[in-house]
Amino acid sequence: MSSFTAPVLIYSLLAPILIVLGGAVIGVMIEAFASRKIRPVLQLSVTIGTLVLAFAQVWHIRHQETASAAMGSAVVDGAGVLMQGAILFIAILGVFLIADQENFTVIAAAVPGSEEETQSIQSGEQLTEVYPLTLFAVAGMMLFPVSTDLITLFVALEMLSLPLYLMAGLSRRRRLMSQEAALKYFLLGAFSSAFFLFGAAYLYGYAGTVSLSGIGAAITAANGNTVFLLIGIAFLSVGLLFKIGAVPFHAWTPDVYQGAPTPITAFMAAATKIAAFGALLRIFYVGFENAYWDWRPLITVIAIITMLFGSVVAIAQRDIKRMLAYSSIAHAGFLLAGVLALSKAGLDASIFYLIAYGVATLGAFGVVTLVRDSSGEITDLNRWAGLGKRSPFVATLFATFLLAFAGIPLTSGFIGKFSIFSAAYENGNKSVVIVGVLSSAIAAYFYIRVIVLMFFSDPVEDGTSVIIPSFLTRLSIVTAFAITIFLGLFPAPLLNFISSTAIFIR
Amino acid sequence: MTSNYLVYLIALPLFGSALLLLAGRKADKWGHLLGTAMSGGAFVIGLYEFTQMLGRSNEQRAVTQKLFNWISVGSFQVDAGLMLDQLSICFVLLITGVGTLIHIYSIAYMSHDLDRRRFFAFLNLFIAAMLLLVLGDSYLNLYVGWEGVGLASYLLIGFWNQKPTYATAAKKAFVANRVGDMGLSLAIMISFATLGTVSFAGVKEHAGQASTGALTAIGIMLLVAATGKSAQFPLQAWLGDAMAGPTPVSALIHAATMVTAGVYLITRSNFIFDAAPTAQLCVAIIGAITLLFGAVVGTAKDDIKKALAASTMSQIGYMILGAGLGPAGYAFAIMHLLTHGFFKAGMFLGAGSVMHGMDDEVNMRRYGGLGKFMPITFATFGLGYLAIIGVPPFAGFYSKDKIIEVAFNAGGIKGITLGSAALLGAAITAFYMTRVVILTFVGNKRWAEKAHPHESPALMWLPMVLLAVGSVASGFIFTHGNSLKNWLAPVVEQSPVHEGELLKPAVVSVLALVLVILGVGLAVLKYVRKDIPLVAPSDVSIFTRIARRDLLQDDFNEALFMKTGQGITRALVVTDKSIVDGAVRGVARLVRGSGSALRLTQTGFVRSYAMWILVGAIGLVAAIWVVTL
Amino acid sequence: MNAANYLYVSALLFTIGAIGVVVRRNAIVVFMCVELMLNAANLAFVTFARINGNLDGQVMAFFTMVVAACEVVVGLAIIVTIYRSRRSASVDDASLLKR
Amino acid sequence: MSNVNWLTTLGILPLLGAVFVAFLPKTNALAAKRAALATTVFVAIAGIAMATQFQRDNVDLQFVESHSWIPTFGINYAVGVDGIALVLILLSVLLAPIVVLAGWNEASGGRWSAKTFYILILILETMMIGVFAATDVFLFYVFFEAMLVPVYFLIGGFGTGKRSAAAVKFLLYSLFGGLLMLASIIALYVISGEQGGHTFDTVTLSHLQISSTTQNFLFLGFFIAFAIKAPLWPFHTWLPDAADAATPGTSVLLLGVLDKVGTFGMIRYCLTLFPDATKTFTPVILVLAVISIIYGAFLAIGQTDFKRLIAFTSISHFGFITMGIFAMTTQGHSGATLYMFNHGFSTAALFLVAGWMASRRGSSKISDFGGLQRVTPVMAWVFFFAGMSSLALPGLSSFVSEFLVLVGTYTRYPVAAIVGTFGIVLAALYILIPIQRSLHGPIMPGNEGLTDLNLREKIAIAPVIAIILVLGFYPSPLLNVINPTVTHNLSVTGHTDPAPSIEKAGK
Repeated sequence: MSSFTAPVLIYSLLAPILIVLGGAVIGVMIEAFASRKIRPVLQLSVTIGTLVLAFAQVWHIRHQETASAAMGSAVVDGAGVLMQGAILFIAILGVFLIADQENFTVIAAAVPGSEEETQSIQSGEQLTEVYPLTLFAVAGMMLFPVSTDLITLFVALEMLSLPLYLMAGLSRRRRLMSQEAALKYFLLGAFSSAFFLFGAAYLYGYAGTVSLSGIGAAITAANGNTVFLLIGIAFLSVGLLFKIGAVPFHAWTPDVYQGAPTPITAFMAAATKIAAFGALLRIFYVGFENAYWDWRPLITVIAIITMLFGSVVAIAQRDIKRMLAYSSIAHAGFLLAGVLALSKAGLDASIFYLIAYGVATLGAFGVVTLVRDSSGEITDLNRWAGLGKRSPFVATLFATFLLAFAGIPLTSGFIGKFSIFSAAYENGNKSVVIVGVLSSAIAAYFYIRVIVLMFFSDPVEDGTSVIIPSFLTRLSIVTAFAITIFLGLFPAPLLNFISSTAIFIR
Repeated sequence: MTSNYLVYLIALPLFGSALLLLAGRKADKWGHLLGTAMSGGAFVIGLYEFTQMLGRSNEQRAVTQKLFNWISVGSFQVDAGLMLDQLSICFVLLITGVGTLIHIYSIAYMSHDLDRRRFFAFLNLFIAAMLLLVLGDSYLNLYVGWEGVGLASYLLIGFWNQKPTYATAAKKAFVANRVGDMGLSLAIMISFATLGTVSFAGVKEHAGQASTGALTAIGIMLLVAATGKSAQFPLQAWLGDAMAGPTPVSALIHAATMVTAGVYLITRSNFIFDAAPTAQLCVAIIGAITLLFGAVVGTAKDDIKKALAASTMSQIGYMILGAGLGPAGYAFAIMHLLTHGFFKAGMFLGAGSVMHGMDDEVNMRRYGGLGKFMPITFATFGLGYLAIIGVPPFAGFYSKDKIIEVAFNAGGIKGITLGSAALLGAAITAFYMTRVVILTFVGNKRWAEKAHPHESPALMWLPMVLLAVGSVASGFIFTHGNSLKNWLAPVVEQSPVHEGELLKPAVVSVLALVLVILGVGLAVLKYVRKDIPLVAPSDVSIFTRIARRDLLQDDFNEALFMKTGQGITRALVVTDKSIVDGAVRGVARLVRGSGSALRLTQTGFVRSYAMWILVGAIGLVAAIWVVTL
Repeated sequence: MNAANYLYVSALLFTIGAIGVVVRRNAIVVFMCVELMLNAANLAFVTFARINGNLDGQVMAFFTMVVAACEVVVGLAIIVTIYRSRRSASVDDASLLKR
Repeated sequence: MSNVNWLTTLGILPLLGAVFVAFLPKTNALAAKRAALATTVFVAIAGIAMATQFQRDNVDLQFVESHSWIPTFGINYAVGVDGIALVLILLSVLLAPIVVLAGWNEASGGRWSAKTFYILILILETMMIGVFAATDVFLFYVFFEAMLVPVYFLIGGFGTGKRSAAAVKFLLYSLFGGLLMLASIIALYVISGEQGGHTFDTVTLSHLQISSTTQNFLFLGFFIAFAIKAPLWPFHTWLPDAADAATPGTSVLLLGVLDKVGTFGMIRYCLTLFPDATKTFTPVILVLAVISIIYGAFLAIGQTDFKRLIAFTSISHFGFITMGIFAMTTQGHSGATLYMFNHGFSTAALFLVAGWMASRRGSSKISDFGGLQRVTPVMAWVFFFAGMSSLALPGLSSFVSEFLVLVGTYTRYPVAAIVGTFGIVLAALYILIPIQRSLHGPIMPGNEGLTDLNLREKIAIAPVIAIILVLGFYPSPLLNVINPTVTHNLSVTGHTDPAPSIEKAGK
């Protein structure tokens, strides 16, 4: 009988993911056994504890690099570590927002407006499943950018998506919309991951292996049926472009962003982008690097369309969350420019941009959770009029985030925009840069429109008010603000760290 | 030679005006005295410099004073420098002398005006600017004075600008002058571009090497400047309206000094015009046209000041004509300028005194027989009258005849035309001046009941008397032994005495006299012992009507410049709103529109979203296929 | 038998599934179509595994089934809730979020 | 005195002032005003002190400081001034206290407290100093763009009429130009990387070898941004709206200083970075400049509102400045630079007085005024003086600069100069027409009660008048600072003044 060789797993390197998963399992246990009274605080502390612990571990292993952390199906390298760290950080801030349970229904299954629901709300109970769900999603997101074979990629993709589908449906107010968002997200997500899987199949067919480096090698060797490769690349891209919300795979974004509970939107908008782009970058940089003649034109076109579409349509939005959704589409376009650069500079720029954008997005949605009336959040732009008069501080914070999105100097957004465009230009994608510049001019229009609304128009007395945020919410928003400004004034430390750390190893 | 006192010529009146303007009402009590003192002080300095000059040999007379380096950029170097030579001293004495007299006159004339202090401030400002004009040692310095006097004249014409028409007159004068100034600044640019300098000395030195074309260009531009400032055709329209200013202003600025700046400019630039015959000819022609133009307008005016203004225009025409006749003419142009300074100033002051006695009535049809009520005014005015129509031995006789003579001696068609124009002008002058005198001082009285004419106070008639003396004696003094001609010789170097004279001087004088007598006679027949209607008869020939409308100069300008200008303005305002800014707004609207249009793609139906994805996927495959082919 | 045929079948299944997603209204059916697509992918995987002569593809197929199972759990949960609140499983009825 | 970090200090001071004001109680407007005034005055004094340390004949940048800011992209916090920048910094620091004092009550009409107003003003002053001092293109861009934000809030928050619309138009228009410039800057960055090391140092960049086509594109990127800022026809339409809506003080800073960034940039960046492209585009730009001169003048004549009128006169004046720059002669450049300085003050005078008239009468329509010379003599005469300086009356500072520009242009491009000269006639019209309507004639009903300038206003306007007068007769102090830099700029970019034609003929 052949000798059995145990699989080598370097647990210290996988620890961050394992910790999060562990935390998630504990969370499930708590749901099962702990009494309703203590659940909320318990869940919250467990979740935050887990995330912090994982973050610490990530920091601990930041300089160790190996392709064989888990038998070659997951890698630990600078880029991966940075992504994981970023995701965890965003997750922590996100959980701070989620902790404000006002936004969540108590019994997700209850029929809207039913006796059951009203009772549950009066009982003042809280919904705590969201915490383990978040942790599962985080684990998936952390796995996504470091996985180096198609199997792990697919699993990670589903692992981050499935919890999000559910979380999208948990909003306490506007239940129908929330559920609809969940449905749409789920159906389309499943649809796109089917494409992803089909593409994976053909790549496997082309290369005879599921490992990215293997595929890369096969492309270099150029043996094998090119048709398989091309179909593979195309369909795999569909799955990934769907997650980042690139046109024409963007359609879910506005609906889901609007329907989902705002804290979830914040978390999802920020973290999912990082994870998805992490994977996208790895796949294109490691796997398809030598096939770039084939895919670069496509991605270029998609990037251009995405930038323009996002910016132009955002102008016509009347709902703040939808507007931010379209702006995130536009930003996906900008980020694709980083992918196109296909260079170290491009990688660094993309990572910086992802962090800057993620933090700002979290902050922006965080502010959105604060503007309410008796019936819940106000997302209708017209009712934001005169916010600057009602609560100058909150308005100023929001304005700062918007200016960061618009890429005004002295905010993180500007540095990000500059670095990513310069990287793209350096590698001859002038067209993307030009369009990018123009569309950010267009984009500026609607960011500024909101600022005008908040500061230059008089408040309408319709019960719209800014609630006094809970400590955690305040903490996360202010942190986001501080980082946005700091990265605008002194981006050097982070940039240096990124450029010294961020590499893909095969 | 240098002198350290030149700057004080300008500094004194400048200080005066600054002080009077800043001191405000506090200075009301002594403001007029200070102003007069400053002007007088300048006159004294002028006299001092003059005596100094007399002490030196003819070549050594010019003195200069460099104050500081004004503008220095690369090769463009302009000093704030002053130069007093034989030409400028004439002006200095005229400006400060007549100026001081008019200051004195104004003390009484303006005594009832609340803003008398401001009036004197402006007068001093004018004196300073005018002195800078004639003392500057480069075209740019001259330019400063040039616009300075323009400003002063604007302020003084509009001194009573609460009356809209007066304000308009002031604006009109400034704008017309600006058109001229444009010529001057272009002339300066051209001379810098061609000669590399703008100082009189420099230009004079290098003028020889420059091409005739360039010099002609400079000359024409200088002429444009002159027409603006000296109310010559075609920029003459403003002078008549300028009579809106208080009468002393008309006497000082719009008769004696400022309006003659053009003559100074051309004489000063003799080295350019002598090298650019075409330009010189233009000068002469402009002069000839204007002298007739002014004379004709003069015949139709009922407003005494406007009549005198027209006559001024015509007399300056003579001067310009003289200056346009080259070396032979410069001296006489200047001579006529000086004599004219005396008699025209005198007559204006006379007119002022009449108005003073007739509570500011200016319509000569409402005068008549004033001679016995204001004898001194009549006498001084009469002397001035004799001078201007050129009756020997009064001043005008010498200066004007000389110009006519030189004009004839220019020779050929040119000589004949110019000469006869000048002669004709003399006749018309005689006619309309006689008309003025008759309507005003002789004949039956036609004034309103409430008016009770009286002679003006001594402060007013004293200057008039002095000026009258000037208008009697000056001509003889200047011509005696060609004094002025020789005096100016170093500045306007004489060309060797030119071709055989067409007409003997005596002949010219006789011709002129005959024509003058004709003019006078005609006027006498037409206006003496005949009752003059109080309102100008309307059943008159088309020519009269045209003449009354200043030969349609305003209608012309209005139709050609104002109307088109307003048209352009209106058109551009619309263009800016609808086209230029419209384009901007259009782009914005386009973007917004496409936004709202694309928004509709978000139907809300999950199946259509799936369709997008499917189409996208197929598109990707297809595209990637195409790319790899 | 030619391996290509298996691929054709899988491609056919995938297409049927994709079209089904676009044309069918009932959420359940739509979801079934997605499952069909996943299985089409599985078929492709297995075929390629045979072609390439290694087991990665087969392993992948198992993973896919598991994942599909998870999707069913989540998916049905969502569909059922929305059915309960709307009394309809038609995806076209859920179109509050638009524009 | 090189041990003093002059420029940084100068830039920090207003910021400190802003912080201080921020800690004052919202209710106490007076304290905020006093603090702002004290700060700006102090900065002005410091600025003058710095100017005295400037070595005239040294053509290198002076008061240089450089600290690494974003090493990853080779970006430095690098500042330093040449003659031109120094003059413009002086302009900024001198205008700031005047604006604060003149607009003592401007903040009252605003949406927010006076405190906010002065914080914004002080922040703006910091940025104005920074934008002229920056010698690192990236740093320049940062200031160039960040500057828009305070102005935007000043217009939209404290302006009158359609203030928010005007503010948005201003911001978007400028932002658009700025983004085009960003594209060019990125390209420069990349090219510099290809030619030995990423950098944004202006001097280093000026030595790059750039193909002519690339140069043309990059030049356009920069130039359009500056043409919008300047503003040059046809990119001007934001200015009248902005000037109309903004408070007088804001307008003074907007037209007096901010717009100068455009013309300053044309010299500092367009010319020195892309000399060849500059040569290529000069004819086109000269045409635009001449159009601006005439067009702006005609539109000024056509305006019925003081603020818009002044805005259009400025468009005409910026035409002169641009023409002087692209004439590429020493007279043209020195004239243009001097023009920037003088225009700052004559516009300040016009706008401040117009603002005072408007605030007294409650309207800035020309037709609402009449006979002011008899009601409020001092105000009327100050306005008259400002007008004279705007139509470049000889003896006033603006004449020197305008004439230098014209003569400098004539030596190389006679036609442009001649057409430009028509501008001085139109100038007489657009100044004298409103003066006649508002100051002369009978007293318009509703104007009888207007009060004359008070002491504060007199103190505020006095230095402006003094500067205009003194520089008119004695511009050397500035010219001596400007000339060496101008000569240096032109010689390194290979321009020499055309010799007088007689010498040409001689050769």
